[in-house]
Amino acid sequence: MAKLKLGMYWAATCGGCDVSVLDTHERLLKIVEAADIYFWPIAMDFKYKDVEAMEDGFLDVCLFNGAIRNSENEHLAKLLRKKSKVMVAYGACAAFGGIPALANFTTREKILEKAYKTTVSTDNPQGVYPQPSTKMPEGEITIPEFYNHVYKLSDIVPVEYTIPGCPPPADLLMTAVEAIVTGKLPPAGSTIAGEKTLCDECPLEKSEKPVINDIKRPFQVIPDGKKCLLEQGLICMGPATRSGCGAACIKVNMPCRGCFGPAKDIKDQGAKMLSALASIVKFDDEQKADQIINSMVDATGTLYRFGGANAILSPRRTEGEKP
Amino acid sequence: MNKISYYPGCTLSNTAKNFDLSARESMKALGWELDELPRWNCCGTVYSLASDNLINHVAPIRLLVHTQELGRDKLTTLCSMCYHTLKMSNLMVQKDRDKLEKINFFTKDKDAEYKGRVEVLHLLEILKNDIGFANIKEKISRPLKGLKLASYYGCLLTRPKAAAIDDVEMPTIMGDLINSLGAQAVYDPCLTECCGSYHTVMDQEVVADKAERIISSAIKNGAEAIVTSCPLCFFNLDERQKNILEKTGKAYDLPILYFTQLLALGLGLGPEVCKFDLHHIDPRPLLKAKSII
Amino acid sequence: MFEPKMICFYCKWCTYTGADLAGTSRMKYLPNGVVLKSMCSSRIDPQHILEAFKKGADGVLIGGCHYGDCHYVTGNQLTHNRVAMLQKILPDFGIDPHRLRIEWISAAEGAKLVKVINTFTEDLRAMGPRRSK
Amino acid sequence: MANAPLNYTPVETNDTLQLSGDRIGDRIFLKIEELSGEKVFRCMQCGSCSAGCPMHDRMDIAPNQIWKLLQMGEHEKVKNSESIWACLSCFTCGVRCPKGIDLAKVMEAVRQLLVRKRLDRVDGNKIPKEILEEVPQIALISCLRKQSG
Amino acid sequence: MEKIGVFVCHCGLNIAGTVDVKKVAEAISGYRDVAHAEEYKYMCSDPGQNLVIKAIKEKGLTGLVVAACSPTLHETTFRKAAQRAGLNPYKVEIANIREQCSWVHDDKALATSKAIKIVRTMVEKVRGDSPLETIKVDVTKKALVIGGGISGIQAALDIANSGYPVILVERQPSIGGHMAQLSETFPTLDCSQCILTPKMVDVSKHPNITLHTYSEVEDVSGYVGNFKVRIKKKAAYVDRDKCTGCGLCSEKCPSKNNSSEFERGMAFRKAIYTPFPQAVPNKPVIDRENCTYFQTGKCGVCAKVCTVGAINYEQQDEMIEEQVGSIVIATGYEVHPVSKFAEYGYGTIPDVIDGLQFERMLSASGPTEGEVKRPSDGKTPKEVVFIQCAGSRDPEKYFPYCSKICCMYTAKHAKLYKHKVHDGQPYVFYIDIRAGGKKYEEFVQQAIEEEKVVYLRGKVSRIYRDGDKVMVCGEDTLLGKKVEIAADLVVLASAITAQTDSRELAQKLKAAVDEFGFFSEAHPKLRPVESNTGGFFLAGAAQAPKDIPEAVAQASATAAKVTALFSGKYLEHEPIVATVVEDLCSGCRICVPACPYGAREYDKEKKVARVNEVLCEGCGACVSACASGATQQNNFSDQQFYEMISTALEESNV
Repeated sequence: MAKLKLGMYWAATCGGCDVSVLDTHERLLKIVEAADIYFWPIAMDFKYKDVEAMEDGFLDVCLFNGAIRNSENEHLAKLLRKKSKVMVAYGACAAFGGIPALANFTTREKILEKAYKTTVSTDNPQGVYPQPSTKMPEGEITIPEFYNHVYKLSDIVPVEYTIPGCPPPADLLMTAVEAIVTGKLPPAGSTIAGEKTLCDECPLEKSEKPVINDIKRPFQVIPDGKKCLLEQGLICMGPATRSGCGAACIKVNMPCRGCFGPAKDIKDQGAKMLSALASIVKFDDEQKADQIINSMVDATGTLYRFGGANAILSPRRTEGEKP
Repeated sequence: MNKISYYPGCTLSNTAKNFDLSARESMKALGWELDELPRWNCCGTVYSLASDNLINHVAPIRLLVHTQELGRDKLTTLCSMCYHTLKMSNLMVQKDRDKLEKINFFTKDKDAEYKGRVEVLHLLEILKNDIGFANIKEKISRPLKGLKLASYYGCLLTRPKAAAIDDVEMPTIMGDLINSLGAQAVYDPCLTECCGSYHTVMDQEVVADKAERIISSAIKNGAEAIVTSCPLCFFNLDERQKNILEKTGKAYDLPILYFTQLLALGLGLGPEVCKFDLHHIDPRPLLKAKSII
Repeated sequence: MFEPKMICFYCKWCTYTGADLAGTSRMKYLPNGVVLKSMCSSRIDPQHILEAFKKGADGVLIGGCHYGDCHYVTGNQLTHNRVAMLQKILPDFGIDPHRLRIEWISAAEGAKLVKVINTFTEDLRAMGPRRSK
Repeated sequence: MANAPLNYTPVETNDTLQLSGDRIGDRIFLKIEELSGEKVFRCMQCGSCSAGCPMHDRMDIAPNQIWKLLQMGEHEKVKNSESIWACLSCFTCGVRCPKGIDLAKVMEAVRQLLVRKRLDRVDGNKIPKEILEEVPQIALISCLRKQSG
Repeated sequence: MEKIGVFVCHCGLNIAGTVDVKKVAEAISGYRDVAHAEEYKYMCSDPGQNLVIKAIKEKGLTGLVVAACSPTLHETTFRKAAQRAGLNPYKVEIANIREQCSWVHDDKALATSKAIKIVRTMVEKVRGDSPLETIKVDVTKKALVIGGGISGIQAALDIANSGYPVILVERQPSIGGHMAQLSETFPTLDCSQCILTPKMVDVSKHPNITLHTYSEVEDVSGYVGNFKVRIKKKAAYVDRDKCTGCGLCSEKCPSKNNSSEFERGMAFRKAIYTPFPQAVPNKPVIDRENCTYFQTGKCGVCAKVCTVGAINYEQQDEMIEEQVGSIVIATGYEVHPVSKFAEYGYGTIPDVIDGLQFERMLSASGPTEGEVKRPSDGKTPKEVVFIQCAGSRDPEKYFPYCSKICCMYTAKHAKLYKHKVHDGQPYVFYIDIRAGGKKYEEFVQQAIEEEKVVYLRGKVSRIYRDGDKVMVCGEDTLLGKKVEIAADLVVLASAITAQTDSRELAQKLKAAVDEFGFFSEAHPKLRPVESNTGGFFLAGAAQAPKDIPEAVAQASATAAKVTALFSGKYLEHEPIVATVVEDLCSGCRICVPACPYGAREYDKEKKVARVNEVLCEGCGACVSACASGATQQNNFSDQQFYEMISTALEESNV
């Protein structure tokens, strides 16, 4: 069998996904054995023209990580889509928008203002913002345009598979590679992870009837290591998050933040978690319930930490503001 | 010495000096100073019931502003009418921020804005809750032994429910105080009947009627004097005995006392703080008969 | 005039029956809402509400039984919690939380239902169309 | 027309109330509700306000009848009554009302309708000197506050 | 592919007057999956139903939408019709275009376009509906009756007489309830004890009735047809099998100053006692709190005098477990105590009593042996004032509702008082007289005409003690005059309230109570004796204030319901329940607290949450709570909601 032709690209992301490939340790050799890497900017020197030069559908698989944040991201997504037979949204950012998509709850103006004007370390007396194109003596130079909205990969191009996680655990990557190599691919559109939600893998003990009496933030409690974190008042996204990570965070006493995205039949991870949470908030007393609900700090950011580009509603600042 | 802001009101500074002085002196004996507001105005005497008459609430609210300016959060008063007006106006603006804003608009030229955090208390409430009747009992040097007294609350100390200092139908606060002074409180079913109030200006006859009913009921239940907390009740029950005599020929001669006068006597203060000369029915013979003075 | 589109989720036992009562009493109200019935208001998933907004609803009304009077004992309390939480996060999605309203309307309160629908419609008219749909 | 001579003095006869939907819940009614903040139709005519009223004997219209007349649109009768002036705002009716409505507020509202048109009950200038000297200040002020504009 | 038929009803002009039904039918006929659309004048009529049946058969329809009146009226009608034509009844939905469209809108164009939207959403719902079968459940043919007052007695006897075993639980030492305390009953004035006692004896002798007195229901689990009940039999310290009921122990017991509950505090009883002479069972219990032996360890007189050795100080509470198929709640009422009335002296005036105390006074077996004597000094009262609506019809301070029976029993009290004290004068203060019942109005009129009872229309403002008299300050609103009566005795017709602990019982049973603690019926008109929760039936004043005939009638009605439940081989349960896809469930258990019926359980073996279909009432709370999508509700799935929402918001091109 011919060796697979593999491409990897990073868009708006932290780079962790690329690093996660290295987490396979010696199993990396197995990947290299099965596949030739034709494009991987973080590791090897390629130019865009190298990609442009490929025939359409040249790559067998493209692992695309990172969200679509600017015009360059979009351009590359479309380009790689054309050049790849199978497009994989690799990691939470490509899959659901991820951390970059938290920006969707604010505006481009506010982000630029913060980054270029109001941070303590900023020194920008003229208040200059980066411009997509600038005239210089040498001619006009352009940089990618910063979008007002962060998109997940599938908003821009069709995607065959999703490997979620921030970053995806090495095991999942290996599962995917094996599936590709052996040709035992699940139907297109599948997510390569667990079917159930995280509670299935979670080692902590739950009571028969979970109830929350108050909501706490992780720094406020030292979890006892045995009891369900949700019942200890920490917002653990476990019930609304797809399994497959082996409860990695929980095992180090951190509540799940939801980087594996929603379960199979769920449209909106945040809304579902909200509903679940509201169902176990002590609810026989209206006032007390409201108190608990109101004590939640940054509800949206917590519930949509990774799903900012994957919610039913497209996040848009306050009503009336321009998108 | 504990200090509490005190609003005497117009009548206590004039015709009811006996009430005012006995209160100040007794409180002093209990280790409390009634600290008169440095600036004060008439409270308006009645709480305006019409929903749009906001201007009438300016006067009482201004008093609360003065209290607030002193950095105090409690204001006490003795006269039932003042108490009621201040208490009700205060409750109204605490409940309705919109109205508070409008009233502040009136007052803010000269005074600060009222924040709504002052509590209006009747002196009886302070005696009961802050000092405690048991503590008062301990400080009594001259128990008022053998004195049978009917408490008379009138309308405004217990009605409406929001302003009530005690149970609406069966208040006992004054009776409890009387008992702790060593006197004997007798039950009088007329304890919250109205005395006729300001009708005393236009219609002395009706007030005499009401007063007679209250006085005769007290006597029937064995009272030797009636204790009250309101200068108008006091006047109607005391002074109008003259009219009862004119009208019916009956001389009840039942002394009417302020609860603070009794407190003063119990605490061993001299009768001079009680200014018994301001009474129409002189209580001194009764008090002498019981060897209290 | 701007005619807002509303989705009205009614529970079968109280609000739906209250709406029937408004009908049998021939009370009139504005026709902007389409009613979707569920057994209990607690069946209304926050996802349904978001979906309604996504598909262009200008307002979503949830009608349930009064507190303590729920046909399913505690269902409406759950609904209250979910709606309260959802209202907290709606502004982050560019939706005025007043576009989501929860009302307890009993089977006997046809008149209340009429009032709620009319005032809600009026309020939505005043708010105008949603900027981002 | 000739009438047979009677050997007793006839009492004043009662007039029939001609009710009209125009007056029931009319502008004046609404004004009274607004000023008092009370819902007049909440009254169910149990009569407990009258039963406890200390000034009942000075009233030409019993307290519960005031509610009834207002419900029937007969505001004029209420305005012309002695009762509204007799009411002392002692709040006995209010604390015992099973429906929690306060007649004292309604009485005040009707008084306000009148005194705002300068139809004062008491003229402060005409109070005799000996009374002015005799009564406590609070009696005078409250009297004027309640009975004049 | 689905083939859906849509049938639009004119309902005469009720719908067709405002909605253009032709246009609705036309507009829907091209809609996705709609295979048939027609309109007809009266769809619910026989010819209308035949149209439906015909279309199902001829066109092989797989689903049905009837656009007509509210589903509460004819959903069942059309589901049955569909069933007759071989279509699963759960594939039938009603589009409510009458109550929620034609009747509430005026504008024909708007109403028509809204009707089309409504019909479309229902087509979407039917597309997603699954054919369902009702759930069948076995029935334990044994009933539990809680409460041994007249309602409980009647219900128990009726069920037992139908041949089913009954367990009757009563928390007092004897059955009989409040009716046993009454003297004579309106409007016939027959003696309460005389008509009640035979029934009490019947209960004790009935082979199908197991009687547990001095017992309380501790816990109920399970569901309609199969309840598991735990009953606590409180220790009576008397072996009831040995005891012969001779009464010697009570006679000799030295502790005698214990206030008698049965006499409502107007007499004393011993520490070992039967509440009243006709008690069933007529065997005593020891009141531990007041027993010298239990308090000091000395005495033991009862044990010494008992000839059969029935006294057992070591007796313990006993737990009994029973399986029953249905439960009758007949826990009765309480009377709002005199001590709660501020304006009536907070119970400090001894000659102010409540109606039940007056009943005891009138009763020949009561503390005064039927003579009217006032509590303060035992004198015969000459002026007696009865105050109706004491606490009732008073939303501000007490209870907003009418206690219903006071008008009648007060008239009876006044009448009986006159029978006993010929020269006495009764007065009755009332707000309205509510005597709607057979021979009731006549009874009240008789009291006025024949006994010269003075009825005063008005509420008493205040009463107070004045020497040895009780001053009553009232108003006669008909005269517009204040009324004062110096009474010797005042009887308050105190509000009838729910049992003070009815909420706790309701929680144990998982049945609903209203804001006042009365048990809620499933439907105020059409299901007045059923509780919302399956298998519970309500008898007597536990549901609302009731007089004896009403209580008995309702008790018999519950018996009919219980026997109907027992008559079939199975129970049928609505299949609109929650379901779980076990492959998707992670066992997070968030659904468990969301369920008010305990129908969601965690399966420890499989590590998934399950639905107990029989307990599930189909509210869907757990479905919304389930964040994994493993739980759905039959015919109310998320997918159906999404489709309906989109359809409802589509711009309709009409």
